[in-house]
Amino acid sequence: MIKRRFVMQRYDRQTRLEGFGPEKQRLLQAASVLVIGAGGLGVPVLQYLTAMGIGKIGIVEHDTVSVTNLQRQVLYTTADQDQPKIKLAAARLQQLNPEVQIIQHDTWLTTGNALEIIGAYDVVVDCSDNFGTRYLVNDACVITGKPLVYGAIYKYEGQLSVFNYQGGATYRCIFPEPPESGEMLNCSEIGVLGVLPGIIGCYQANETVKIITGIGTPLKNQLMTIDTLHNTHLTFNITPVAANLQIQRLANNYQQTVCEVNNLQSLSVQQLQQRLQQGNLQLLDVREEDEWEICHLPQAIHIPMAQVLSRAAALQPDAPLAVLCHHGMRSRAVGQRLVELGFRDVYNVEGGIHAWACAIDDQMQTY
Amino acid sequence: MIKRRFVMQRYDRQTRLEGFGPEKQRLLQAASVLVIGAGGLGVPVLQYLTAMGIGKIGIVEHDTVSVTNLQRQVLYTTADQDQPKIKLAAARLQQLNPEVQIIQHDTWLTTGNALEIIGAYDVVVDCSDNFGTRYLVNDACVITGKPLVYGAIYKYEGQLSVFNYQGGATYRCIFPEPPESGEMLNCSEIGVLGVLPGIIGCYQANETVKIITGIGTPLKNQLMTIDTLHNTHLTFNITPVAANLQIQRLANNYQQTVCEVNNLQSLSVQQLQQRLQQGNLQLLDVREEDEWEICHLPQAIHIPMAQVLSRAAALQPDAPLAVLCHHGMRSRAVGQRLVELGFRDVYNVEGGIHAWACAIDDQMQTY
Amino acid sequence: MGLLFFGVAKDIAGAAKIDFPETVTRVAELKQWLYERYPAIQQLNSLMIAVNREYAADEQIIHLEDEVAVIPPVSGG
Amino acid sequence: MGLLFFGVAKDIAGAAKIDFPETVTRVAELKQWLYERYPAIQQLNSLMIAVNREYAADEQIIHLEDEVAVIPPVSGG
Repeated sequence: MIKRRFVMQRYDRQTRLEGFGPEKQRLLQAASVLVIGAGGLGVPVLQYLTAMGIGKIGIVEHDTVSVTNLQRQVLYTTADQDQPKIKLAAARLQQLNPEVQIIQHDTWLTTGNALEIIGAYDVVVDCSDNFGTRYLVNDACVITGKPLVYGAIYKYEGQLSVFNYQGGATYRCIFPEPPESGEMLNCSEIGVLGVLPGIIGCYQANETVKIITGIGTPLKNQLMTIDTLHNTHLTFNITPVAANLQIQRLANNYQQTVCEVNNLQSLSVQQLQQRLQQGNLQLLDVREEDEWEICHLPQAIHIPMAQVLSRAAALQPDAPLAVLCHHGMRSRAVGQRLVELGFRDVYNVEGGIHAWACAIDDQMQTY
Repeated sequence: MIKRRFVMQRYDRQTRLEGFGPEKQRLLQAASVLVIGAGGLGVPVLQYLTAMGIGKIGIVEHDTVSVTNLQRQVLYTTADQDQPKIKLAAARLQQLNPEVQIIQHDTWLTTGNALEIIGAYDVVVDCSDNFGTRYLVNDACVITGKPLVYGAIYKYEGQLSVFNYQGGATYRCIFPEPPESGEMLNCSEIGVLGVLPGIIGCYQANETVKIITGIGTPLKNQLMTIDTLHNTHLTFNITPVAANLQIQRLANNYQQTVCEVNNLQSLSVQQLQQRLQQGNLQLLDVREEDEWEICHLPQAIHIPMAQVLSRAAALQPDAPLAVLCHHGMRSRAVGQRLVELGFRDVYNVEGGIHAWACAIDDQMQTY
Repeated sequence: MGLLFFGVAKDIAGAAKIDFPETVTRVAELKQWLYERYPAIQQLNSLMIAVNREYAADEQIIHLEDEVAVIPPVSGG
Repeated sequence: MGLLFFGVAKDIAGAAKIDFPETVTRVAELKQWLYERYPAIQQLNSLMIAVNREYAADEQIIHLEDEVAVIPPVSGG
């Protein structure tokens, strides 16, 4: 009884709202929502859906926090770097509202798990950042019969819609196929203004609440574009295409990509020593054979600069990797190239092995 | 040098944005912004401006966290109840971005401090929740020559504008005078959907960035209305009225109100004992004279139920107040009435003095 | 094109949109008409009227085909 | 009313709005015209064309006074 009173007090500002009331609050509390991605769009979606009291919220996320996330992913802190987003997000959302059940799906969405994960929720919110995942989410929502709240951003613009809702249009009804070449469009090397995903994510949370409670007019059969530079909001009517509503199975491959572009980071030789002691670091020495003979670190993998790209398969692209040379110049070039190749956590050892010899190991031979 | 590189890495996703770049980032870092209110609108404004790297952010806030804030004020947690918002907000924003200087103005904005506080910043963002403060902010911005980013919400609707910017219109150019009677309109007894201030606050942060960096078209001489139920966005052109741009001094009184409507809260007799030991609680016993004679708590102020309203001046409306009767029924009615009168932190002692006698003090006489 | 209500004016009128009153030809008359039909609107003190998305002063003439918006101040935060 | 570009199409065209090409009368022709003038747009594979705020299929006829929007998919999150 006391619990009940407390519940209603938390949501008092909604339940006293004309047209909302305790009966709509109960619909929120009975609903389950899956949020795919806890990044720029996912953070505001998760914050507001949690605050408003959705019964169960699932999060699909497998990334760690990078410093470049922090200009827009306001749920994380500077101290969170390299920590898994999903654990951080779940813990903070529970602090905001312990009444919400938070489910952690600590994985990327794949053709192998999409139907099972999505099938367990009432509404899906797509906060992913690449075309592969977006088409996978769309198809899985069609197959499992789930409404899909779509939001996507580019530079200063956003797109919003509600797909596959009560027989309405799907993502493929406006964009039948993904771009062939991801080079130009996929991911977000282009950059994004920090507050843009805040705006679009809040609209996604709002559409989600509208679907669950039946208030207002969700963006069914509509695509809304928002230009935040000029505050231009246009709504386009779209039409369901029957074939797109009848997808029976997933495609074999959605060409998913991992999208946050991590810049090359730096390690001092002191930091390198510490990380090597902790043991969670690949160390790549890119000097020539004769330099390696003079001196090297025992933990290092040795691949001379000219051979790195052809032998990159020897390295793990998802684990931290430090690149070392004589003074830190060649290793910078190699590190940059590995980042571009998709290595996710790459460090240049500043000052190279010469700095190591001077500052860490005075027994090491210099040259 | 390393610090510099780090700085640019954090904002990499903005600085690689065409039309933004490092030079706009430097403008953000050189700017100071005052955010008035750290509530529904203030929270997203503060989160995103901090994340994006404004140089100095001032916060004006004097309220504490209430459980009814948590359906929309996503910076706070359930454990934060009764703590001052400004300290919590400042600490969390610093964790998000330690490079931003956060200034705490732990006060309400008044005619006595408005000009001094507002005068120290480049841009002002009005996230207040009552007409008195909104007119005070407007007039102080006109007098000190500061652009004002305006956002306000009602039920499912929001209003946005940029006032007093480069000779543009002010708040008084569209709404010359505040409503005479605050009863109908002031504050937010009507309620608000949790995500609405998220949407409007993000737009306010976006307009702030546009003003500071000169990108895009700020809402100068425009009022934008947003209806989140139907995704209707209308932009109205407004015209500066010369007299409103020439205000020289503040009015004597802005009829400011403290707006969050606090519901009646509950205390068990165990919690009452603890709070009385801490000493920061007024205890009001509303039983009749003959009941008081049988037993009472030494700390209690005794005002029989029928006389409470006429003698309410004996109580402090801003300090915590617990109401006690025999079994907790009369005290509930009185507590409810005191909340409606504007008492800000009122508790009903559940079970009354009878529960106290049973659970805490078995020497106390029961009846 | 009709009369659009915003904020609390929508609640007072009980509708988001109504037909434009045919007898009204100027903004001042419209306000008078609103005050008589919906007395609670007088409490607003300030009330913005926009004609075809432009702020309209009391003396402005309104045509039947105009889109007229009734926008009260709102204070929530 | 002109041709409005969104997302990466705006970058490829180098403008948010241009005059509508007078020789074009159907959506399919417009796409062909865009691909020739801005070859990079072909990489988009899917491209939504909207005429007067309505999704327009290839066979739809476009008039000179229509507002035509060119909307590519965007993937950022």
